Amino acid sequence: MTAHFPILQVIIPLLAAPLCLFIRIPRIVGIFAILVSATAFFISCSLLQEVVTGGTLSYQLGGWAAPWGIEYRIDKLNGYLLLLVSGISTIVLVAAQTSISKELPENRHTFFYTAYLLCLTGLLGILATADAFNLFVFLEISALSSYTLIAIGTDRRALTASYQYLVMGTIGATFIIIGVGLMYMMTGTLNMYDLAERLPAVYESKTVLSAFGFFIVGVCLKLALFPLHLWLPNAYAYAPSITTAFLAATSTKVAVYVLIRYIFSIFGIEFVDMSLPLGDIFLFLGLTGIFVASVAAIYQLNIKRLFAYSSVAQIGYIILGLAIETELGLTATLLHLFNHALMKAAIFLAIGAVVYRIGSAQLSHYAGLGKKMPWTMAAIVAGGLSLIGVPLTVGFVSKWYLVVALLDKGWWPVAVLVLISSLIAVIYVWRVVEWIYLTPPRIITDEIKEAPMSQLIPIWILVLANIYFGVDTRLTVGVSKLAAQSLFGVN
Amino acid sequence: MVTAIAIARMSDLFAVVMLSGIYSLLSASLFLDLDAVDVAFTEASVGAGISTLLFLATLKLVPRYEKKSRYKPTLALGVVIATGALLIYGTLDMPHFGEADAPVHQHVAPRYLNDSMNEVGIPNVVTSVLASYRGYDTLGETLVVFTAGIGVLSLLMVSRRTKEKALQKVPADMQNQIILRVVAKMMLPLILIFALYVQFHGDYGPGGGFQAGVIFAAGIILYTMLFGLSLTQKVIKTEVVERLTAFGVLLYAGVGIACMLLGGNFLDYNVLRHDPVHGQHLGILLVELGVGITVAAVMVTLFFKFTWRTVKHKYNQ
Amino acid sequence: MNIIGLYNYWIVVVLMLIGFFIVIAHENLIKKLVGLSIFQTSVFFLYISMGKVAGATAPILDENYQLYSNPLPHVLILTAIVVGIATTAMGLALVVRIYEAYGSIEESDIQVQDNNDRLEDYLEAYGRKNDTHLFNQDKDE
Amino acid sequence: MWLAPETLLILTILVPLFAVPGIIAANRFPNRREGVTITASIILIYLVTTLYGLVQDGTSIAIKGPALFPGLHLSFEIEPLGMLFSLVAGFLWLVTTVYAIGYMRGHHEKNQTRFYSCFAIAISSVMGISYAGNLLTLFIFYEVLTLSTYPLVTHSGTPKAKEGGRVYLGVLLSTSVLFLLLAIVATWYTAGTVEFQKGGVFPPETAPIITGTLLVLYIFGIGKAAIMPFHRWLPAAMVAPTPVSALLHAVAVVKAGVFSVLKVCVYIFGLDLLRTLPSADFMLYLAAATVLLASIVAMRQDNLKARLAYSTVSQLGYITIGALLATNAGIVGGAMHIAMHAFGKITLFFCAGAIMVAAHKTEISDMRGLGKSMPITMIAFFIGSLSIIGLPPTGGTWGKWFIMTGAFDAGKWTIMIVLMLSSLLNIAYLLPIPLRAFFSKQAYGKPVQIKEAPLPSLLALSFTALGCIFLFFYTQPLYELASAILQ
Repeated sequence: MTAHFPILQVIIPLLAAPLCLFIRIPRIVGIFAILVSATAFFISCSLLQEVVTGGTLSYQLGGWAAPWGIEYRIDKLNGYLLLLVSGISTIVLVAAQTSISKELPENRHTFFYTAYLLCLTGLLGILATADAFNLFVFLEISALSSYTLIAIGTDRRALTASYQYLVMGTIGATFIIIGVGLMYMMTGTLNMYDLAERLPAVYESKTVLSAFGFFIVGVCLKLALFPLHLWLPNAYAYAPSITTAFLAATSTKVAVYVLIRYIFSIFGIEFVDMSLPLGDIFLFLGLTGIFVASVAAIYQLNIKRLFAYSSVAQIGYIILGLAIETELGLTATLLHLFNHALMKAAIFLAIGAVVYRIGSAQLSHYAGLGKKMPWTMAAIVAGGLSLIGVPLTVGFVSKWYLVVALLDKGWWPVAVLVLISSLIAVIYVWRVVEWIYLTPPRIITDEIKEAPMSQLIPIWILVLANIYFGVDTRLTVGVSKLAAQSLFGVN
Repeated sequence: MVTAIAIARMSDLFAVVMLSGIYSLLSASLFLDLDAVDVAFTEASVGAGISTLLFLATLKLVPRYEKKSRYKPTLALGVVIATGALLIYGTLDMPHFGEADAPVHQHVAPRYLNDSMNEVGIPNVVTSVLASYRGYDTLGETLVVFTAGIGVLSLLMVSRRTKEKALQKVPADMQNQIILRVVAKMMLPLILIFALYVQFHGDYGPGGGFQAGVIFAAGIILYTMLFGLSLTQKVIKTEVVERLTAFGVLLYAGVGIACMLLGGNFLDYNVLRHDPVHGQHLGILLVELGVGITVAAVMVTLFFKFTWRTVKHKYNQ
Repeated sequence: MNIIGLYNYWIVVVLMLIGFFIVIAHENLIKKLVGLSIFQTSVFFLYISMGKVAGATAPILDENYQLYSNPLPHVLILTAIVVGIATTAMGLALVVRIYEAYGSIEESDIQVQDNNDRLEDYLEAYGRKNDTHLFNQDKDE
Repeated sequence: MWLAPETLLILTILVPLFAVPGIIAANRFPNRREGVTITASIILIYLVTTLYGLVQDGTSIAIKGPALFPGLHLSFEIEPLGMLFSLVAGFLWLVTTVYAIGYMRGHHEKNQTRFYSCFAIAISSVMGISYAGNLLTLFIFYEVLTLSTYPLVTHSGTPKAKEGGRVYLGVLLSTSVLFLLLAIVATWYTAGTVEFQKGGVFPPETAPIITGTLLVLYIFGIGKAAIMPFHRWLPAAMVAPTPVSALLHAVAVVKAGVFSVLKVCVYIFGLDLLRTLPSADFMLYLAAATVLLASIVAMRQDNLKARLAYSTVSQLGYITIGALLATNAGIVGGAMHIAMHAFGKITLFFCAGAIMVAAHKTEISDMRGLGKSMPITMIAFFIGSLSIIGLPPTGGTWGKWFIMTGAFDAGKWTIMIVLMLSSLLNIAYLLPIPLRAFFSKQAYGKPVQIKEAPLPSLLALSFTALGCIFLFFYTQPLYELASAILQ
């Protein structure tokens, strides 16, 4: 059975999603979804272990050998991300059980879980596949289901947000298939590793360059790199909290994975170097993104929007690591992928718990909640500290690596800018802290209670993970390093 | 192309939608010209058929005319020109149109053309690639359809109470068109049979689960348009259709799982029977059926949902 | 270089640009979706064009023909068409709901309404209820 | 001894931390809650003294914790400077707790549980700072200290407290993240290690421009040392309740700052390297300027706590000067001044708090004639002032003496002049307060009545005042400890 793990990982949620429609009883569907996601998580654990000890796994779908059939290939990079996505998804689902009961009408619960599982399938499929077109198909599965997940709530602004996301996401996806098409045109293959072998022969071709251009733009739309981030803040702010937690922690991360995969595994870093000043572009966009989005975050009144802008800024850091184009930089990027997912999931789940209790994500309604919901608020603060990059949290670890990588490259002014930007994070996090702890409550709110255990436990698992991986970095740093090495080793 | 420009300029949305339907039909004929029969078939049924239908259903609910924009779309123009420049630049090194020695024809594809007869055993190479070599893509595609179904279902939900009240109230718009109704009654079985033909004949000619599903759905939609929702609902229960959407996907993935249980890889149909080619046949048959069921069910659901929305609005007024 | 050999692609490019332009320049939500589908369709042309072999026939094996067009792009595009219609359906459903919620399908109208919502939030946080706020805070101490 | 020295070390950090759940659990019962704090502090004193004994015996104690990054561990090591710092902080925690009981109850403060919990966390991180074996560990606890004291600064929750909290956090976090973290990462990158080593870590071939820049980054980065222009947080933090100002902003936090400066100078740069750096001179004069300017500003403050705060800024400058002089006497003086100033300044703050609780006065101009109603407090204030100024018979004499010797050794005449001038200014802004309290008439002609602060507070401030005198006569162990740094 273990031989089938690479595909089972994706197929289990895939099968489970339609099954939800047969079960139909929301409570049971919810528990079923948790089980499914947990199974995927355990599979990914064993996969990662196998990949780290044994090397890359390949699985031929339909029994057809690689360039003809579709191949799944698990290496250190996607093994690591599979673990992240399925893990976060499981934890978020646990919290979802109670959270969505307040945010969604009862009759949409089944659809919510179905769409959620579809989205999970899509994300895992993107990660596992070694076929450029198959990647597009799963990208669309995850995209369509996230449009649903966003629009399924009751806030009307979620509808426009979802529509905006749909248009921009589809443009992104279309750009990606244009890129894939042009590459296919020049090489005749769709398998990523076959492409990697055949592309060097046509490196000089303008078509390949233009394919690469389309690809980068398309993926950057998906991963909300500044200035292509316009869809993100609204989508995150007005979607149901669980959706926000899940998407913020996983979907942009997966898009970054796609970018890394294409740059390093398919086109190869030499091609990138000789064709486009991509490093400089990423450096510029990453930095501008960090600053513009961080400053925008300061002025937000909706706490979800605030942290959504912060997500855009964090993507800037991730891209910055890529811009460095060294092994250390890539390690920093991969680390931050993981770490940022942990922080954002914790923060958005905690916000979800507040929305569950007070039904609002307006910052002003958070006044004085520090007393009423101490554990939830402590979680938001812990996540915020992690965002700032305070020591003993994962944020510190990522920032440390990023700065070391920047110094290693000799870009010390950029390192200074990165540190300055974390001060802006201090400002927006501290605005939240002041509302929570230092502003007296507006309304007499005796009935507001601490969040239910079913939400507090997942939240605190994530918070503790934030701290644990901030101290014991063997897993995260170890795997990121291995993955970065293998990506640079290939080329 | 002229059509496309016209679309860009028009502000009557109804006309725009109609034109885009025409555009799709034109595209389909172009595809045909380019030897892509399956694609042409699909584009005709989807682009010109279902998609136009959905647009029209939406137009029934929203205003028909576009407001004139106050902004000069300079930025948009810039972005578009930049994209265009990149594309044109990209085309410069492309292999020329129709050339037989382009890389696409040298690698991967030849195997499909040369060996698929032995390996899969059906003449329509498109089908064998679709359902077998790249069967997993098609599973993904079915899942996309299913996802869209779920999305629309959750977005356009109508409560049972509204439905019941509306059912009594709303007759079909074309209650009085007797000729049409009679013709349609006669057509319906033909359409459905044609759908089944397309479904199972995909191995040999153009067609397959997807096209069949669309045609099947079209039949039902036609029926609904003429005889009203209430009658259709008596024949086809919404709940059943919704479950069928899921069933198609399950069937497809189930075939894959069965292959795994029989010792092959996921979707490796060879193991389904003793003889690999027979196994392939069976596998393709089943998965195409899965695709067909999901597609038909989703299309019908989509149509129902959009129509219900209309009904709901009428009822509310 | 023989430019003529590329004409088909150039038509594709022009179509693509028209579609793309409609998507980003127009404010009507439905028209955007129409644009999107034109944009996607033009990509289908790109794929199908590259699969064409001059003088070949459709890839349905038959003893009478030797030369077939490349089937792989056809397969890919079949999938892409489906994805396209799925997206369109989803988009239309959203448009219907947006119209119900806002009473308009023009982007600018919707934006105005959203901005009003945000203004409300702002007033609630800082204005009107004057019990606590961040401005003029030093006076009371 | 039945516990391994390493365990003891860990326990010193953990004991205050373990007290936190106890404090929270006893939320409803103030007596029990404060009992927990006091018990913890007594245990802590026991632990640090035991450790002191061990260090005296020559045991070397070091722990390597989990690796945060490959090759970079959380590590702890006890060396004399850290020992000295932890002894001071450990002792004063107990004293302050006793004082706080009187103050907080007398002042009817809210959220006392939060207060005691954060206090305990702060002490824990101070212990972490003093025993840190490398820069990374130091940095971690440094930031924890900043964050755990933030709720203490904003304790009252008033807009003014919020404002103060913003400045506090803003300055401390931005300097530490911007300069200190950058400097640490750069050190890690250039030297390959951030472990504290005798004689410094930089390989001899490191370019002076790099080390010079790093020094500037370190000195500015350690915002807690309050070198101008990064001193603003200290006066801003004075909105906190007085026990906080007393322990944290006279002892723990600021001392953590100058302690870090000393550590960086001695164990990262090494005195030999430091002497050769031109930027060291620059920073030295900046510190001197801080000393003078802060003294002048202090003179103009009417609010007692604000005056004391600026006085602290100025005194911290002394220690930084001691460190940057890079002479033996300078380092010894700096180290000793950490302890001496701690006792002196905490006494003054205790007195300020006592006056606030008992007489509800915060402005110096209102305190005339107060000596008649609060004689003990005012006598203690007098002793504390003497110690800060550096006059016998108080401990403060020694610290200043050694720093002066250090300046003399280094041949820096300007520095000596600055130090002397500043001592004169000290006299001018501190001594008048107790003198006027005793010798001028009361502002309002009310009948004189003895009305001292609550007993626990009174005990505490008498204890520290006596400590100042005690340290004058019993300096030997302290001196030994300080000079052991250089061996």
